[in-house]
Amino acid sequence: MQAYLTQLGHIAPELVLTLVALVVLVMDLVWKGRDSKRIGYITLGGLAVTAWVLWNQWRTLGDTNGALAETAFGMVTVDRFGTFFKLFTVGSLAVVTGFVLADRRERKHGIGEYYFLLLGAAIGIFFMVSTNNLLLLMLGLELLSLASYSLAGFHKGDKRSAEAALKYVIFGGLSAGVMLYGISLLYGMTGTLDLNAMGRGGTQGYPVGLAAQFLISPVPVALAIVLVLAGFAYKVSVVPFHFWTPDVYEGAPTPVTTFLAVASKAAGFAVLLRFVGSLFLVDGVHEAVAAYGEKVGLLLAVLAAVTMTLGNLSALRQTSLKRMLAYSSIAHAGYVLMGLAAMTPEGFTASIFYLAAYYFMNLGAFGFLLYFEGVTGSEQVDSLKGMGWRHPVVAWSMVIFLVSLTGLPPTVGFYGKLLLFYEGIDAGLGWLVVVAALNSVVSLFYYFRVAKVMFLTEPEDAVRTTQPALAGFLAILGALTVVTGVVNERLRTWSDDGQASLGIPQDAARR
Amino acid sequence: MIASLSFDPAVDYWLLLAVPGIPFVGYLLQIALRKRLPFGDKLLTLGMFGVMCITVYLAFKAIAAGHHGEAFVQHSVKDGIYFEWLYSGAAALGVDNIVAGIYYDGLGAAMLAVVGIVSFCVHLFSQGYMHGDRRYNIFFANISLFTFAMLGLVLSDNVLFLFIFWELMGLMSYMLIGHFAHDPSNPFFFKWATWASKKAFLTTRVGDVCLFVGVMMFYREFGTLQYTELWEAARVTVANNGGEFPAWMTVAGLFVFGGTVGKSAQFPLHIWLPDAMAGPTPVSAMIHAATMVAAGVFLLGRMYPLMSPEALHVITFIGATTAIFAATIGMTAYDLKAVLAWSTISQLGFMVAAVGLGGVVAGMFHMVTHAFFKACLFLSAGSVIHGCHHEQDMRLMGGLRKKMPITFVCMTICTLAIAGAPFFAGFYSKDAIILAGWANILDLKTFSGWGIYALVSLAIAAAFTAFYMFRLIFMTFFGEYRGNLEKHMYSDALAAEAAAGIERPGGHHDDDHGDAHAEHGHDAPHAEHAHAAHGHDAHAHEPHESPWPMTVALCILAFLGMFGGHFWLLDLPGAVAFWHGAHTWFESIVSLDSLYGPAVGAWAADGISEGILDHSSHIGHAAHVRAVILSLFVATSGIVGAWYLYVKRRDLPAVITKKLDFGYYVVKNRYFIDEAATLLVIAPSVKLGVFLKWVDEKIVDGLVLGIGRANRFLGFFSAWFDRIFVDGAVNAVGLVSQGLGSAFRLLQTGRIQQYAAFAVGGGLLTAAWLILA
Amino acid sequence: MGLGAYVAVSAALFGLGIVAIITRRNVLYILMGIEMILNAANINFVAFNRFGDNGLDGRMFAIFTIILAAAEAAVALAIVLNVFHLFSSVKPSEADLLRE
Amino acid sequence: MDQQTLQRIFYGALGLILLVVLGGGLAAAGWPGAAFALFAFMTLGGGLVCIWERSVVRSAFALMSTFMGIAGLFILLESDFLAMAQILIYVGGILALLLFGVMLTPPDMSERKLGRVLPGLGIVGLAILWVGLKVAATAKWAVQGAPLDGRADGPISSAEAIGVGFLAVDQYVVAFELAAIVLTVALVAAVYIARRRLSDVQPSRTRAGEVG
Repeated sequence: MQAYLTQLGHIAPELVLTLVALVVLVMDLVWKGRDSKRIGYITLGGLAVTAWVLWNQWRTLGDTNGALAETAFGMVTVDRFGTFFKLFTVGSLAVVTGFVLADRRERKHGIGEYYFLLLGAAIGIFFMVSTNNLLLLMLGLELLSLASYSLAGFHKGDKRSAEAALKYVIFGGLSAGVMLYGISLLYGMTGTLDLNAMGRGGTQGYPVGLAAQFLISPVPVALAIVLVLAGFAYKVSVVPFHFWTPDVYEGAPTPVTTFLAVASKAAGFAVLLRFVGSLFLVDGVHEAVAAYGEKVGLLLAVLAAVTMTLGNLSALRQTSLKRMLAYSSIAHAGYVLMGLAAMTPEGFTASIFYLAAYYFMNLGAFGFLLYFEGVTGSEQVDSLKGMGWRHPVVAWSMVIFLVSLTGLPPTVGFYGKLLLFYEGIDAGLGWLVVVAALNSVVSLFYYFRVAKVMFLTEPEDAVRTTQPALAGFLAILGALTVVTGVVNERLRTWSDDGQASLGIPQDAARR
Repeated sequence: MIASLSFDPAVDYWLLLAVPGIPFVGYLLQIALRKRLPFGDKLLTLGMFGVMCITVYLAFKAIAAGHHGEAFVQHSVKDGIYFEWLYSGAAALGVDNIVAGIYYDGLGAAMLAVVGIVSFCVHLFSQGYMHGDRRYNIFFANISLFTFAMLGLVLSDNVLFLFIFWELMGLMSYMLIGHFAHDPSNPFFFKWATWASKKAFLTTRVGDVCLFVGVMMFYREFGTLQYTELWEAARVTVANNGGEFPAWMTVAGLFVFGGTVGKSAQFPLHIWLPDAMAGPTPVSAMIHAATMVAAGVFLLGRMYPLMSPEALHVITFIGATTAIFAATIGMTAYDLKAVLAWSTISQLGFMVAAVGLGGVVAGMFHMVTHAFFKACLFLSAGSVIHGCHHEQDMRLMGGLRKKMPITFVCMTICTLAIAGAPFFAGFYSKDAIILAGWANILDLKTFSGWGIYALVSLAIAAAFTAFYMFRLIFMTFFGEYRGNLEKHMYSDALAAEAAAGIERPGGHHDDDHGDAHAEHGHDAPHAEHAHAAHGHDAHAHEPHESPWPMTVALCILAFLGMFGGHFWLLDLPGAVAFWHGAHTWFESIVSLDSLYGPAVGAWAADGISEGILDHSSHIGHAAHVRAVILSLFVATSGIVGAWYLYVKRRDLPAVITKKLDFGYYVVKNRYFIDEAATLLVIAPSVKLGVFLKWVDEKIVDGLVLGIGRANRFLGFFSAWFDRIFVDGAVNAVGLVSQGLGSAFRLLQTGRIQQYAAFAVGGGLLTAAWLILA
Repeated sequence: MGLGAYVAVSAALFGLGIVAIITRRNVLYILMGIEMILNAANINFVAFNRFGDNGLDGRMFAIFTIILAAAEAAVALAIVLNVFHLFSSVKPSEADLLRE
Repeated sequence: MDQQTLQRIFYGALGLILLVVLGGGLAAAGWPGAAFALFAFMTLGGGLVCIWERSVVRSAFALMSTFMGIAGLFILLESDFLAMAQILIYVGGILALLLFGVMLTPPDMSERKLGRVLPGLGIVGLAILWVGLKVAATAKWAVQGAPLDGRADGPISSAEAIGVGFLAVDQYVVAFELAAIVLTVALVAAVYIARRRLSDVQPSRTRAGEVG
């Protein structure tokens, strides 16, 4: 019993979040959907409690080198890596909740379901980022996906929203199936669902699992890896599994788009990092498997290059700000993938740090979008004409976000990119860094078109309304973007702690 | 109770971080929102009040600790807030990360308090003084950013960041001097400000380049830029070199001193400072008297252990020369602000010379007290100028004692302070400098001819200071008001000057008086034009006291000018000892030990005559008594001289001027140093520029053209190459990115099944690659 | 029958599922294709579990896959119905407001 | 070739294949082999028909054949509980759901067939075949080498083991609970999106007090 309680304690954040979701659902039923704000505040409160539990977990994990030796309930890996991304998720979900509260176009009924689905998606993320077991990972991923599909189509009277949901569910279903098939192949080759066990080569020099497969041929492994990676790549919109991204981002309600672009994407990267790290890089991995990891790293590097190039070049011609941000998020997936492709612990840290940086700047950019949807009712870049002078706080905050997204100092985006570039060079991916640098230059054009439209054109019509709370929040995010660009010691340490708990040995740098 | 005020890193570092943070945020707000920020000026002033409170609070902590015998040790990056700069890059370069952090010690505490107080007073003062200015908001934004830079400079713990903030200050100085360059309603200021701002920027840049070279030399040899590590490295280097400074350190030290020469307006780069008076008076008070120009001295204080004896001799010479030479010019100036500008240069010379003589604590102390009384003097001058409707010429003032009583009292207090009257702030600091000089001479170890030269120069300069400052007071506040008189003792001279085409800065700034007189030039007699210009405003030509924000600011600074030298309110035993000047509040928190740490402090003290360090020693006591007597003597002689010439026998100055004909002419024209600079530096530079342009046009272009012709002559290959490859490459980049963008757009058909097909195809390709690879 | 036969059946079903998704125009076929792929994976799991004799992992995974398939089918059909109501069509190619 | 002929050829070929595989299975491994051949044929043939047919209803029923065939394969793989679950959930639940969907949407007879299906089928099929062959030729599955009918203790009922596995502390209890959450979320989402109200059709005119 005591052991059972202890194990429950290890998954306390998940439990708390589930409880919050149920409370939201029940309270919505009790209040018959009449009070949308109150539900929002309950959600925020619940998230705060969850964050507190998570923070405690983060601190206590410090006593055990960042990770518990035993998995909870045989499946849940409790480590700082997972906790980092859970905190990240809670943070972004809190912001998204705020966005929902601030969204002028949000209808009032069905809001209980809205929050419930958001929280459900978060529960999915919680489980998927903290397990090495492919079964639990799959379940968490599907939970996130199912909630996301329905959230994308949440405005069910809206054609675009419905279309977005349709596209998302089809593409998501395909990817999930493909990934499941890949998992089944991995299971067939290794006889286990535990990622950490797959790469281990067995004792007494008698290879088992993947290592045994490598003795004969790497082809089945290649197929399985590609199939599984396809599932993750779809989640983080890496080319060629990105096609749904612009359409779904554009059609979905803006808070949902924010959630997809920040929390969902980070969760996808979390599982991707864990998958690649646990399979190829962790301590005790068989040398044949580790050697194959380099090949996978090269594949990831190529995908990263293609992804960032495609994302940036496609973004160049977009007239819709929302769609432009969608392509920009594809491009950023490419950047993050760069750290992963380095296949070094430092590269992983850089990726995690960049995701944290991405949190600030992308939440800000989407908040800006939401703000101007409320003001102008349009997502077009042209509708921002002269808004810089009408809404200076928001516009200047946006300029900061754009600067950060481009990767210019003194913002956190610059620092994140600096780390990624450095680790890329360190890992021998100089060509990729060159591609990334060129891409940053390209991205300058479309990011600064927004600033140009805001500040260098004359406003067309009168200001309608403002949302001071949202504006203030964006200003805070903007300030954070700059502050973390300069003082990011702590954030870096956290990223590194998260990475360290994956158990990748420091000499994993092989190139 | 006071004893409990000890430094608490957990809290006080955040306070320290807030100190530069507040003006920076204020700057951002003001620049982003401009006129939309309601009560922007008030907000910024309020923020600056907060800064002042924090800095003063922290300084009091330091003083209280010092008075209770606790050593106020350095608080450095090791236990404070810092961040690593070049986190990744430095490792690649094979050097240590540059850790930028906060360095807070006694000197920092004092300096912060000075900047905080002066900034607040200037902000407050500007609300009255700059009222109605066209670029009022920009002015506040700029001055806030300047404050941020100055505070950052004081707090930074390494030379690189000091340099960054140093440059930022230079930029803000440029913008603030040129404040009126955007105001075409005043032709004189319009021209003068444009020119003066450029001159200041370019002149100080010479010094800045020197500083950067010096810093880089130290970085190259020592591999660090942290003060603490630099000092230790210097100590070790010298110890390993048998107690002698290596030659390169002298060179590097002189390069660093070059920065001081530029920033603190030392001879011969002082030429920018008098012209910087083209800026608004609050700017002059803050930047060109109290803070920025003091940064050069502050730099010397920070870099003192790196200076070899040879370098110190040069520093002494430059400082002493500047002190006396600027003082002579100050005696001849008639422009109110010009007198103060020359006085500033002269006082900065005192400080620099003090550092050179080994009296680094004395120099720093004088920097602090000078900041108070000079800021007050400038602001009082601003108040006078404001009251006299932007008249700056002392010859058109007089008798303002009755009309502007508060200004008069404040200015007199601070004049007494700068003149070195006993019990006023300046007395203690100037006395300490004289003492440094005297002890330097008396001690065999440090004795050199420079010491004698410096002592004599400084003593004379001190007398001159007292003279010209009281000349200013007597001309401005005593006698009768000459602004309204058609005929008075200076009217002939003024008319002659006007006839000679000499423009004066005063009387032209007229935001609220119309610009009628701007058209009819400057040849009309002043009195007439004053009437013509201001005639429509019945009370405008009568001088009046300034509004309360200005006078409050004056009073705060005057109070500090009076008591800033010695806070005996704080600690009674200190009051008893004040005759010895030994336990000023400053010396209780700043000593060589606390400045540079025990090891380096002891080493630095080794090269300094013991008299400076220990007042109870034989040399110290003897030197001290003589120093006090000397200071009293020079102060009294200066004041009495001024009284005699400008109150008692007001006809004498003209006679003396006539007698000294040529000498006066030279001094009046600032020793022709500007002209010399023009002749020796600027004109050759321009000639060189012209020559290079000629080279560029005739030879380089010719060469290029020749090659081009040759190419054409050889055939069309070059053109073809150019067209296809060079233009082609440029166009191709655009085309490829556009083209690829279009191609990618084609993929995005909006049809989910095609997406699925693409994805499956892509997945198959990926798998194939991984399988085949 | 050996393991290979089961895996072959599973692979073929996987291929059929992909083909269904890509080629058929009615969105319901796409859902059916997805079900086929999930089922193909299930065959694999059970077969590997049976022949590998290593605990219950594969079979359990199969059960959870069935659960996931049910959940996904429910959500997907709800979305399809919604799209049908708005676009009066079940052809995904006709819902292409969002493009480029 | 007209539609009719194509249909005949297709189903005729299917029938032939059925006979061949049944015979092959019988010859290769006796009755278990024949059973495998039958179930495999149900599975793949159902899938083929599902793709081939242009009526959604027929396709749905063909898919039922696939699911039933898979259930049969599960029985052959000694997972009787899974087979039951397959039939109950897939055939009884998912397929019924699909059929609902089919009935709620109008029949679409304009479907192009061969020209659209065959090239895709060919390319994707060939590619998958290639990959599959490479994999089949080189795969080293983690098997213990026990043949189907060589097992001493015969078929086991997996129901009990699965039931224990669901609830044992160190096995699948977390996954089980998570599956519950997944189903809850799916239910809420599906109900929300499928539920239709006046206000959904006319979003601008939400009537006060209308809740549900």
